[in-house]
Amino acid sequence: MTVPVTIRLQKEDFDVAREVAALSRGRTDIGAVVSFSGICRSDKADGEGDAIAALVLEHYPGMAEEEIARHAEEAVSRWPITGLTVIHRFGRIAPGDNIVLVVTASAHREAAFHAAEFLMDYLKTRAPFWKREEGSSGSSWVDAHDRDDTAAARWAKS
Amino acid sequence: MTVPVTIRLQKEDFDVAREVAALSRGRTDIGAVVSFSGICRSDKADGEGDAIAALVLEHYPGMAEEEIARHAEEAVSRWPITGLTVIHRFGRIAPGDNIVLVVTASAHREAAFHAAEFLMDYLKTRAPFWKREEGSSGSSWVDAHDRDDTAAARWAKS
Amino acid sequence: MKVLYFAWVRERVGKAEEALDPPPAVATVADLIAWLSQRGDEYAYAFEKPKVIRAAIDRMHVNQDTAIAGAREVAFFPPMTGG
Amino acid sequence: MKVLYFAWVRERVGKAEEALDPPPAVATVADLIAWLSQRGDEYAYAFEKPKVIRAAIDRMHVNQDTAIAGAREVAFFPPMTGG
Repeated sequence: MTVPVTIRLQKEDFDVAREVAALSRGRTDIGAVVSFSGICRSDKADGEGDAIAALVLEHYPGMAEEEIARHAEEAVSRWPITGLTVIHRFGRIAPGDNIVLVVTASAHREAAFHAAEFLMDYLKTRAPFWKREEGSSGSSWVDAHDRDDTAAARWAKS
Repeated sequence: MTVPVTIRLQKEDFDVAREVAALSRGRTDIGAVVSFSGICRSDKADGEGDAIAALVLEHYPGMAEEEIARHAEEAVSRWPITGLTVIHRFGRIAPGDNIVLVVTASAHREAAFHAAEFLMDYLKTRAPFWKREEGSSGSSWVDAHDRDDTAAARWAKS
Repeated sequence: MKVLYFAWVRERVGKAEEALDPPPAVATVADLIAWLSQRGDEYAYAFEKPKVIRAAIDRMHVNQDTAIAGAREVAFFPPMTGG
Repeated sequence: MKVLYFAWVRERVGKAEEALDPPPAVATVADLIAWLSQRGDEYAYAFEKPKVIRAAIDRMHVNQDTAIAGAREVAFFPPMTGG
Protein backbone atom coordinates (compact mmCIF):
# COMPACT_ATOMS: atom_id res chain seq x y z
CA MET A 1 0.00 0.00 0.00
CA THR A 2 1.28 3.44 -0.83
CA VAL A 3 1.95 5.60 2.19
CA PRO A 4 0.29 9.02 1.86
CA VAL A 5 2.99 11.70 1.84
CA THR A 6 2.05 15.38 1.74
CA ILE A 7 4.71 18.05 1.22
CA ARG A 8 3.80 21.71 0.99
CA LEU A 9 5.89 24.87 0.82
CA GLN A 10 3.75 27.91 1.39
CA LYS A 11 3.68 31.50 2.56
CA GLU A 12 0.45 30.91 4.49
CA ASP A 13 0.12 29.54 7.99
CA PHE A 14 -0.99 25.96 8.56
CA ASP A 15 -3.46 24.31 10.91
CA VAL A 16 -1.87 21.61 13.08
CA ALA A 17 -5.21 20.04 13.96
CA ARG A 18 -6.31 19.74 10.36
CA GLU A 19 -3.06 18.06 9.34
CA VAL A 20 -3.12 15.65 12.30
CA ALA A 21 -6.74 14.78 11.53
CA ALA A 22 -6.00 14.33 7.82
CA LEU A 23 -3.48 11.59 8.58
CA SER A 24 -5.70 9.62 10.94
CA ARG A 25 -9.30 10.30 9.90
CA GLY A 26 -11.30 7.23 8.94
CA ARG A 27 -8.46 4.82 9.75
CA THR A 28 -8.26 2.31 12.57
CA ASP A 29 -4.73 1.01 11.89
CA ILE A 30 -2.98 4.09 13.32
CA GLY A 31 -1.98 3.98 16.97
CA ALA A 32 0.28 7.01 17.15
CA VAL A 33 0.43 10.44 15.57
CA VAL A 34 3.37 12.71 16.36
CA SER A 35 3.35 16.35 15.34
CA PHE A 36 6.23 18.78 15.51
CA SER A 37 5.55 22.49 15.15
CA GLY A 38 8.53 24.78 14.72
CA ILE A 39 7.70 28.28 15.89
CA CYS A 40 9.46 31.61 15.42
CA ARG A 41 11.12 32.74 18.65
CA SER A 42 11.77 36.39 19.39
CA ASP A 43 15.28 35.90 20.75
CA LYS A 44 18.13 36.01 18.26
CA ALA A 45 19.69 32.70 17.24
CA ASP A 46 23.07 33.77 18.65
CA GLY A 47 21.42 34.81 21.91
CA GLU A 48 22.79 38.35 21.65
CA GLY A 49 21.16 41.73 21.33
CA ASP A 50 17.60 42.81 20.93
CA ALA A 51 14.55 40.71 20.19
CA ILE A 52 13.90 40.11 16.52
CA ALA A 53 10.97 41.71 14.72
CA ALA A 54 10.60 38.86 12.22
CA LEU A 55 12.31 36.01 10.44
CA VAL A 56 12.48 36.06 6.66
CA LEU A 57 12.80 32.61 5.14
CA GLU A 58 14.35 32.27 1.70
CA HIS A 59 14.22 28.93 -0.10
CA TYR A 60 15.31 27.27 -3.31
CA PRO A 61 12.04 26.60 -5.13
CA GLY A 62 12.03 23.23 -6.79
CA MET A 63 14.99 21.84 -4.90
CA ALA A 64 13.30 22.38 -1.51
CA GLU A 65 10.32 20.22 -2.49
CA GLU A 66 12.54 17.57 -4.05
CA GLU A 67 14.95 17.43 -1.11
CA ILE A 68 12.10 17.11 1.39
CA ALA A 69 10.48 14.45 -0.80
CA ARG A 70 13.72 12.45 -0.84
CA HIS A 71 13.86 12.47 2.96
CA ALA A 72 10.17 11.70 3.27
CA GLU A 73 10.73 8.68 1.03
CA GLU A 74 13.67 7.62 3.19
CA ALA A 75 11.57 7.95 6.35
CA VAL A 76 8.88 5.78 4.77
CA SER A 77 11.46 3.14 3.87
CA ARG A 78 13.10 3.15 7.32
CA TRP A 79 10.09 3.12 9.63
CA PRO A 80 6.67 1.46 9.37
CA ILE A 81 4.79 4.71 9.09
CA THR A 82 1.33 4.97 7.63
CA GLY A 83 1.46 8.60 6.56
CA LEU A 84 3.46 11.78 6.88
CA THR A 85 3.04 15.47 6.22
CA VAL A 86 5.69 18.17 5.96
CA ILE A 87 4.76 21.83 5.60
CA HIS A 88 7.44 24.51 5.50
CA ARG A 89 6.60 28.18 5.28
CA PHE A 90 8.70 30.81 3.52
CA GLY A 91 8.64 34.58 3.50
CA ARG A 92 8.21 36.85 6.51
CA ILE A 93 7.26 35.19 9.81
CA ALA A 94 6.61 37.04 13.07
CA PRO A 95 7.65 35.79 16.52
CA GLY A 96 5.09 33.33 17.85
CA ASP A 97 4.05 32.24 14.35
CA ASN A 98 4.53 28.80 12.84
CA ILE A 99 7.52 28.02 10.60
CA VAL A 100 7.40 24.29 9.97
CA LEU A 101 5.19 21.30 10.65
CA VAL A 102 6.01 17.60 10.54
CA VAL A 103 3.29 15.05 11.25
CA THR A 104 3.93 11.31 11.24
CA ALA A 105 1.47 8.47 11.79
CA SER A 106 2.18 4.83 12.57
CA ALA A 107 0.75 1.80 14.30
CA HIS A 108 3.41 2.27 16.99
CA ARG A 109 4.80 5.29 18.78
CA GLU A 110 8.51 4.53 18.24
CA ALA A 111 8.21 4.74 14.45
CA ALA A 112 6.18 7.95 14.60
CA PHE A 113 8.65 9.62 16.98
CA HIS A 114 11.74 8.47 15.08
CA ALA A 115 10.43 9.47 11.67
CA ALA A 116 9.43 12.93 12.96
CA GLU A 117 12.81 13.53 14.58
CA PHE A 118 14.63 12.27 11.48
CA LEU A 119 12.66 14.60 9.22
CA MET A 120 13.21 17.61 11.50
CA ASP A 121 16.95 16.96 11.76
CA TYR A 122 17.17 16.76 7.97
CA LEU A 123 15.00 19.81 7.41
CA LYS A 124 17.37 21.77 9.66
CA THR A 125 20.54 20.70 7.85
CA ARG A 126 19.64 19.64 4.28
CA ALA A 127 16.50 21.42 3.15
CA PRO A 128 17.51 24.53 1.18
CA PHE A 129 16.05 27.23 3.42
CA TRP A 130 17.85 30.19 4.91
CA LYS A 131 16.68 32.36 7.79
CA ARG A 132 17.34 36.06 8.05
CA GLU A 133 16.57 37.86 11.31
CA GLU A 134 15.10 41.33 11.09
CA GLY A 135 15.58 43.55 14.10
CA SER A 136 15.55 47.18 15.12
CA SER A 137 19.24 47.50 14.19
CA GLY A 138 19.08 45.86 10.76
CA SER A 139 18.97 42.31 9.54
CA SER A 140 21.38 39.40 9.48
CA TRP A 141 21.53 35.82 8.26
CA VAL A 142 21.28 33.09 10.88
CA ASP A 143 24.38 30.91 11.18
CA ALA A 144 24.05 27.16 10.91
CA HIS A 145 24.48 25.25 14.17
CA ASP A 146 27.05 22.48 14.58
CA ARG A 147 24.60 20.78 16.93
CA ASP A 148 22.12 20.46 14.07
CA ASP A 149 24.73 18.65 11.98
CA THR A 150 25.45 16.38 14.94
CA ALA A 151 21.75 15.67 15.33
CA ALA A 152 21.38 14.82 11.64
CA ALA A 153 24.54 12.65 11.64
CA ARG A 154 22.99 10.16 14.06
CA TRP A 155 20.62 8.99 11.31
CA ALA A 156 23.42 8.18 8.84
CA LYS A 157 23.38 4.56 7.79
CA SER A 158 26.62 2.76 8.47
CA MET B 1 9.58 30.68 36.48
CA THR B 2 7.09 27.92 37.04
CA VAL B 3 6.56 25.71 34.04
CA PRO B 4 2.85 25.26 33.28
CA VAL B 5 1.94 21.60 33.66
CA THR B 6 -1.57 20.39 32.85
CA ILE B 7 -2.67 16.86 33.69
CA ARG B 8 -6.18 15.66 33.02
CA LEU B 9 -7.84 12.25 33.27
CA GLN B 10 -11.18 12.27 31.57
CA LYS B 11 -13.81 10.18 29.82
CA GLU B 12 -14.28 12.84 27.14
CA ASP B 13 -12.25 13.24 23.99
CA PHE B 14 -9.66 16.01 23.73
CA ASP B 15 -8.77 18.53 21.05
CA VAL B 16 -5.13 18.32 19.95
CA ALA B 17 -5.18 21.78 18.37
CA ARG B 18 -6.56 23.46 21.48
CA GLU B 19 -3.92 21.85 23.69
CA VAL B 20 -1.06 22.71 21.31
CA ALA B 21 -2.30 26.29 21.08
CA ALA B 22 -2.73 26.56 24.86
CA LEU B 23 0.98 25.85 25.37
CA SER B 24 2.25 28.34 22.83
CA ARG B 25 -0.34 31.11 22.60
CA GLY B 26 0.93 34.58 23.39
CA ARG B 27 4.51 33.42 23.91
CA THR B 28 7.54 34.11 21.77
CA ASP B 29 10.09 32.04 23.69
CA ILE B 30 8.83 28.69 22.37
CA GLY B 31 10.52 27.30 19.28
CA ALA B 32 9.17 23.77 19.28
CA VAL B 33 5.93 22.05 20.21
CA VAL B 34 5.71 18.26 19.99
CA SER B 35 2.40 16.48 20.32
CA PHE B 36 1.82 12.76 20.62
CA SER B 37 -1.67 11.37 20.13
CA GLY B 38 -2.24 7.75 21.06
CA ILE B 39 -5.17 6.34 19.11
CA CYS B 40 -7.22 3.16 19.54
CA ARG B 41 -6.37 0.63 16.82
CA SER B 42 -8.82 -2.01 15.69
CA ASP B 43 -6.33 -4.87 15.56
CA LYS B 44 -5.83 -6.84 18.75
CA ALA B 45 -2.67 -6.16 20.75
CA ASP B 46 -1.50 -9.76 20.27
CA GLY B 47 -2.15 -9.55 16.54
CA GLU B 48 -4.49 -12.55 16.62
CA GLY B 49 -8.15 -12.96 15.87
CA ASP B 50 -10.87 -10.55 14.93
CA ALA B 51 -10.81 -6.78 15.04
CA ILE B 52 -11.76 -5.29 18.40
CA ALA B 53 -15.02 -3.42 18.92
CA ALA B 54 -13.62 -1.16 21.63
CA LEU B 55 -10.99 -0.72 24.31
CA VAL B 56 -12.11 -0.24 27.90
CA LEU B 57 -9.58 1.63 30.00
CA GLU B 58 -9.62 1.13 33.76
CA HIS B 59 -7.49 3.33 35.97
CA TYR B 60 -6.57 3.88 39.60
CA PRO B 61 -8.13 7.26 40.42
CA GLY B 62 -5.88 9.38 42.53
CA MET B 63 -2.73 7.37 41.90
CA ALA B 64 -2.95 7.88 38.14
CA GLU B 65 -2.91 11.68 38.50
CA GLU B 66 -0.15 11.56 41.10
CA GLU B 67 2.02 9.16 39.10
CA ILE B 68 1.69 11.25 35.94
CA ALA B 69 2.43 14.39 37.95
CA ARG B 70 5.62 12.82 39.32
CA HIS B 71 6.84 12.05 35.81
CA ALA B 72 5.80 15.45 34.52
CA GLU B 73 7.86 17.01 37.29
CA GLU B 74 10.80 14.79 36.37
CA ALA B 75 10.50 15.80 32.69
CA VAL B 76 10.51 19.47 33.71
CA SER B 77 13.64 18.93 35.79
CA ARG B 78 15.47 16.97 33.07
CA TRP B 79 14.76 19.07 29.99
CA PRO B 80 14.41 22.84 29.47
CA ILE B 81 10.75 22.67 28.60
CA THR B 82 8.43 25.64 28.87
CA GLY B 83 5.18 23.74 29.28
CA LEU B 84 3.62 20.32 29.06
CA THR B 85 0.19 18.77 28.92
CA VAL B 86 -0.84 15.16 29.52
CA ILE B 87 -4.42 14.01 28.95
CA HIS B 88 -5.36 10.36 29.41
CA ARG B 89 -8.85 9.10 28.74
CA PHE B 90 -10.54 6.26 30.58
CA GLY B 91 -13.71 4.27 29.93
CA ARG B 92 -14.83 2.88 26.60
CA ILE B 93 -12.91 4.01 23.51
CA ALA B 94 -13.76 2.98 19.94
CA PRO B 95 -11.18 2.21 17.23
CA GLY B 96 -9.98 5.43 15.62
CA ASP B 97 -10.64 7.46 18.76
CA ASN B 98 -8.05 9.19 20.92
CA ILE B 99 -6.66 7.54 24.06
CA VAL B 100 -3.84 9.76 25.24
CA LEU B 101 -2.23 13.09 24.44
CA VAL B 102 1.17 14.43 25.42
CA VAL B 103 2.19 17.93 24.35
CA THR B 104 5.57 19.43 25.20
CA ALA B 105 6.89 22.90 24.41
CA SER B 106 10.46 24.16 24.51
CA ALA B 107 12.81 26.69 22.98
CA HIS B 108 14.51 23.78 21.20
CA ARG B 109 13.25 20.70 19.44
CA GLU B 110 15.48 18.15 21.19
CA ALA B 111 14.01 18.92 24.61
CA ALA B 112 10.45 18.84 23.31
CA PHE B 113 10.97 15.48 21.56
CA HIS B 114 12.82 13.89 24.47
CA ALA B 115 10.32 15.00 27.09
CA ALA B 116 7.39 13.73 24.99
CA GLU B 117 9.02 10.34 24.42
CA PHE B 118 9.98 10.06 28.08
CA LEU B 119 6.42 10.80 29.20
CA MET B 120 4.90 8.34 26.74
CA ASP B 121 7.32 5.57 27.73
CA TYR B 122 6.43 6.13 31.38
CA LEU B 123 2.71 6.35 30.75
CA LYS B 124 2.92 2.96 29.03
CA THR B 125 4.76 1.26 31.87
CA ARG B 126 4.12 3.15 35.11
CA ALA B 127 0.80 4.97 34.91
CA PRO B 128 -1.89 2.81 36.54
CA PHE B 129 -4.12 2.17 33.53
CA TRP B 130 -5.24 -1.19 32.17
CA LYS B 131 -6.70 -1.88 28.76
CA ARG B 132 -9.35 -4.48 28.07
CA GLU B 133 -10.20 -5.37 24.48
CA GLU B 134 -13.84 -6.01 23.65
CA GLY B 135 -14.53 -8.13 20.58
CA SER B 136 -17.21 -10.25 19.01
CA SER B 137 -15.99 -13.30 20.94
CA GLY B 138 -15.76 -11.73 24.39
CA SER B 139 -13.27 -9.47 26.11
CA SER B 140 -9.73 -9.88 27.41
CA TRP B 141 -7.09 -7.84 29.20
CA VAL B 142 -4.17 -6.61 27.14
CA ASP B 143 -0.80 -8.03 28.17
CA ALA B 144 2.05 -5.67 28.97
CA HIS B 145 4.83 -5.55 26.38
CA ASP B 146 8.45 -6.22 27.23
CA ARG B 147 9.39 -3.69 24.57
CA ASP B 148 7.59 -0.98 26.56
CA ASP B 149 9.70 -1.80 29.61
CA THR B 150 12.82 -1.66 27.46
CA ALA B 151 11.75 1.71 26.08
CA ALA B 152 11.15 3.09 29.57
CA ALA B 153 14.44 1.67 30.90
CA ARG B 154 16.50 3.89 28.59
CA TRP B 155 15.48 6.94 30.64
CA ALA B 156 16.74 5.50 33.94
CA LYS B 157 19.38 7.67 35.55
CA SER B 158 22.61 5.84 36.23
CA MET C 1 -6.01 -0.89 55.90
CA LYS C 2 -7.85 -0.38 52.63
CA VAL C 3 -6.93 -2.90 49.95
CA LEU C 4 -7.74 -2.15 46.30
CA TYR C 5 -7.75 -4.44 43.29
CA PHE C 6 -7.65 -3.44 39.64
CA ALA C 7 -8.15 -5.02 36.21
CA TRP C 8 -8.06 -8.84 36.21
CA VAL C 9 -6.95 -8.95 39.84
CA ARG C 10 -10.19 -7.13 40.67
CA GLU C 11 -12.20 -9.45 38.44
CA ARG C 12 -10.70 -12.58 40.01
CA VAL C 13 -11.04 -11.38 43.60
CA GLY C 14 -14.56 -10.30 42.75
CA LYS C 15 -14.42 -6.93 44.43
CA ALA C 16 -12.76 -3.56 43.86
CA GLU C 17 -11.81 -2.85 47.46
CA GLU C 18 -12.16 -4.00 51.03
CA ALA C 19 -10.97 -3.07 54.52
CA LEU C 20 -8.59 -5.64 56.00
CA ASP C 21 -6.63 -6.00 59.20
CA PRO C 22 -3.87 -8.56 58.59
CA PRO C 23 -2.08 -10.02 61.63
CA PRO C 24 1.26 -8.50 62.73
CA ALA C 25 3.26 -11.35 61.14
CA VAL C 26 2.20 -10.02 57.72
CA ALA C 27 5.07 -7.55 57.37
CA THR C 28 5.69 -7.03 53.67
CA VAL C 29 3.74 -6.78 50.45
CA ALA C 30 4.81 -10.35 49.64
CA ASP C 31 3.53 -11.48 53.04
CA LEU C 32 0.23 -9.75 52.36
CA ILE C 33 -0.10 -11.52 49.00
CA ALA C 34 0.59 -14.88 50.67
CA TRP C 35 -1.91 -14.11 53.43
CA LEU C 36 -4.58 -12.99 50.94
CA SER C 37 -4.02 -16.13 48.80
CA GLN C 38 -5.22 -18.24 51.72
CA ARG C 39 -8.46 -16.34 52.20
CA GLY C 40 -10.31 -18.26 49.50
CA ASP C 41 -10.27 -19.68 45.99
CA GLU C 42 -10.94 -16.30 44.38
CA TYR C 43 -7.83 -14.83 46.09
CA ALA C 44 -5.73 -17.92 45.33
CA TYR C 45 -6.71 -17.50 41.67
CA ALA C 46 -6.00 -13.77 41.60
CA PHE C 47 -2.56 -14.25 43.17
CA GLU C 48 -1.66 -17.61 41.60
CA LYS C 49 1.40 -16.03 39.95
CA PRO C 50 2.52 -13.60 42.65
CA LYS C 51 5.54 -12.39 40.67
CA VAL C 52 3.25 -10.95 38.01
CA ILE C 53 1.36 -8.82 40.52
CA ARG C 54 2.30 -5.16 40.92
CA ALA C 55 1.63 -3.28 44.12
CA ALA C 56 1.28 0.29 45.33
CA ILE C 57 1.26 1.60 48.87
CA ASP C 58 -0.49 4.89 49.38
CA ARG C 59 -0.48 5.44 45.61
CA MET C 60 3.25 4.87 45.08
CA HIS C 61 4.67 1.85 43.22
CA VAL C 62 6.51 -0.46 45.60
CA ASN C 63 8.43 -3.74 45.41
CA GLN C 64 7.00 -6.76 47.12
CA ASP C 65 9.67 -6.67 49.82
CA THR C 66 8.41 -3.29 50.99
CA ALA C 67 7.03 -3.17 54.54
CA ILE C 68 3.32 -2.47 54.83
CA ALA C 69 3.49 -1.01 58.33
CA GLY C 70 1.59 2.28 58.45
CA ALA C 71 0.03 1.80 55.00
CA ARG C 72 -3.45 3.27 54.64
CA GLU C 73 -4.07 2.04 51.09
CA VAL C 74 -2.51 -0.99 49.42
CA ALA C 75 -3.37 -1.74 45.79
CA PHE C 76 -2.76 -4.84 43.68
CA PHE C 77 -2.92 -4.92 39.89
CA PRO C 78 -1.40 -6.45 36.75
CA PRO C 79 1.42 -4.73 34.83
CA MET C 80 0.14 -1.43 33.50
CA THR C 81 -1.00 -1.11 29.88
CA GLY C 82 -1.91 2.56 29.60
CA GLY C 83 -0.67 5.13 27.15
CA MET D 1 24.50 26.57 -17.58
CA LYS D 2 22.21 28.37 -15.18
CA VAL D 3 23.90 29.45 -11.95
CA LEU D 4 21.78 30.33 -8.92
CA TYR D 5 22.74 32.12 -5.71
CA PHE D 6 20.84 32.12 -2.43
CA ALA D 7 20.86 33.98 0.89
CA TRP D 8 24.04 35.96 1.57
CA VAL D 9 25.78 34.49 -1.48
CA ARG D 10 22.99 36.04 -3.56
CA GLU D 11 23.25 39.33 -1.70
CA ARG D 12 27.03 39.52 -2.19
CA VAL D 13 26.98 38.52 -5.85
CA GLY D 14 24.17 41.01 -6.34
CA LYS D 15 21.94 38.75 -8.41
CA ALA D 16 19.80 35.65 -7.93
CA GLU D 17 20.77 33.87 -11.14
CA GLU D 18 22.65 34.14 -14.39
CA ALA D 19 23.51 32.07 -17.45
CA LEU D 20 27.22 31.25 -17.65
CA ASP D 21 29.42 29.27 -20.00
CA PRO D 22 32.65 28.48 -18.14
CA PRO D 23 35.64 27.28 -20.19
CA PRO D 24 36.31 23.51 -20.44
CA ALA D 25 39.14 23.67 -17.89
CA VAL D 26 36.50 24.43 -15.24
CA ALA D 27 35.74 20.80 -14.44
CA THR D 28 34.47 20.64 -10.85
CA VAL D 29 32.32 22.67 -8.48
CA ALA D 30 35.53 23.86 -6.79
CA ASP D 31 36.91 24.95 -10.18
CA LEU D 32 33.69 26.84 -10.85
CA ILE D 33 33.95 28.65 -7.50
CA ALA D 34 37.56 29.61 -8.27
CA TRP D 35 36.58 30.78 -11.77
CA LEU D 36 33.63 32.79 -10.45
CA SER D 37 35.81 34.39 -7.75
CA GLN D 38 37.88 36.04 -10.49
CA ARG D 39 34.91 37.59 -12.25
CA GLY D 40 34.79 40.63 -9.97
CA ASP D 41 34.91 41.94 -6.42
CA GLU D 42 31.32 40.93 -5.70
CA TYR D 43 32.11 37.31 -6.58
CA ALA D 44 35.42 37.39 -4.72
CA TYR D 45 33.49 38.61 -1.66
CA ALA D 46 30.72 35.99 -2.02
CA PHE D 47 33.23 33.16 -2.34
CA GLU D 48 35.96 34.50 -0.04
CA LYS D 49 35.62 31.42 2.18
CA PRO D 50 34.99 28.72 -0.41
CA LYS D 51 34.81 25.91 2.16
CA VAL D 52 31.73 27.47 3.72
CA ILE D 53 29.85 27.47 0.41
CA ARG D 54 27.40 24.64 -0.29
CA ALA D 55 26.52 23.62 -3.81
CA ALA D 56 23.78 21.77 -5.65
CA ILE D 57 23.79 20.45 -9.21
CA ASP D 58 20.38 20.03 -10.77
CA ARG D 59 18.80 20.39 -7.31
CA MET D 60 20.89 17.72 -5.58
CA HIS D 61 23.45 18.49 -2.89
CA VAL D 62 26.99 17.81 -4.17
CA ASN D 63 30.53 18.03 -2.84
CA GLN D 64 32.87 20.56 -4.37
CA ASP D 65 34.89 17.84 -6.10
CA THR D 66 31.86 16.84 -8.16
CA ALA D 67 32.19 17.29 -11.93
CA ILE D 68 29.94 19.93 -13.47
CA ALA D 69 29.89 18.40 -16.93
CA GLY D 70 26.29 18.16 -18.17
CA ALA D 71 24.89 20.30 -15.34
CA ARG D 72 21.92 22.43 -16.32
CA GLU D 73 21.54 24.22 -12.99
CA VAL D 74 24.28 24.86 -10.44
CA ALA D 75 23.38 26.60 -7.18
CA PHE D 76 25.56 28.14 -4.47
CA PHE D 77 24.40 28.97 -0.99
CA PRO D 78 25.43 29.10 2.69
CA PRO D 79 24.76 26.18 5.06
CA MET D 80 21.03 25.66 5.37
CA THR D 81 19.12 27.05 8.34
CA GLY D 82 15.59 25.87 7.70
CA GLY D 83 13.31 23.87 9.94
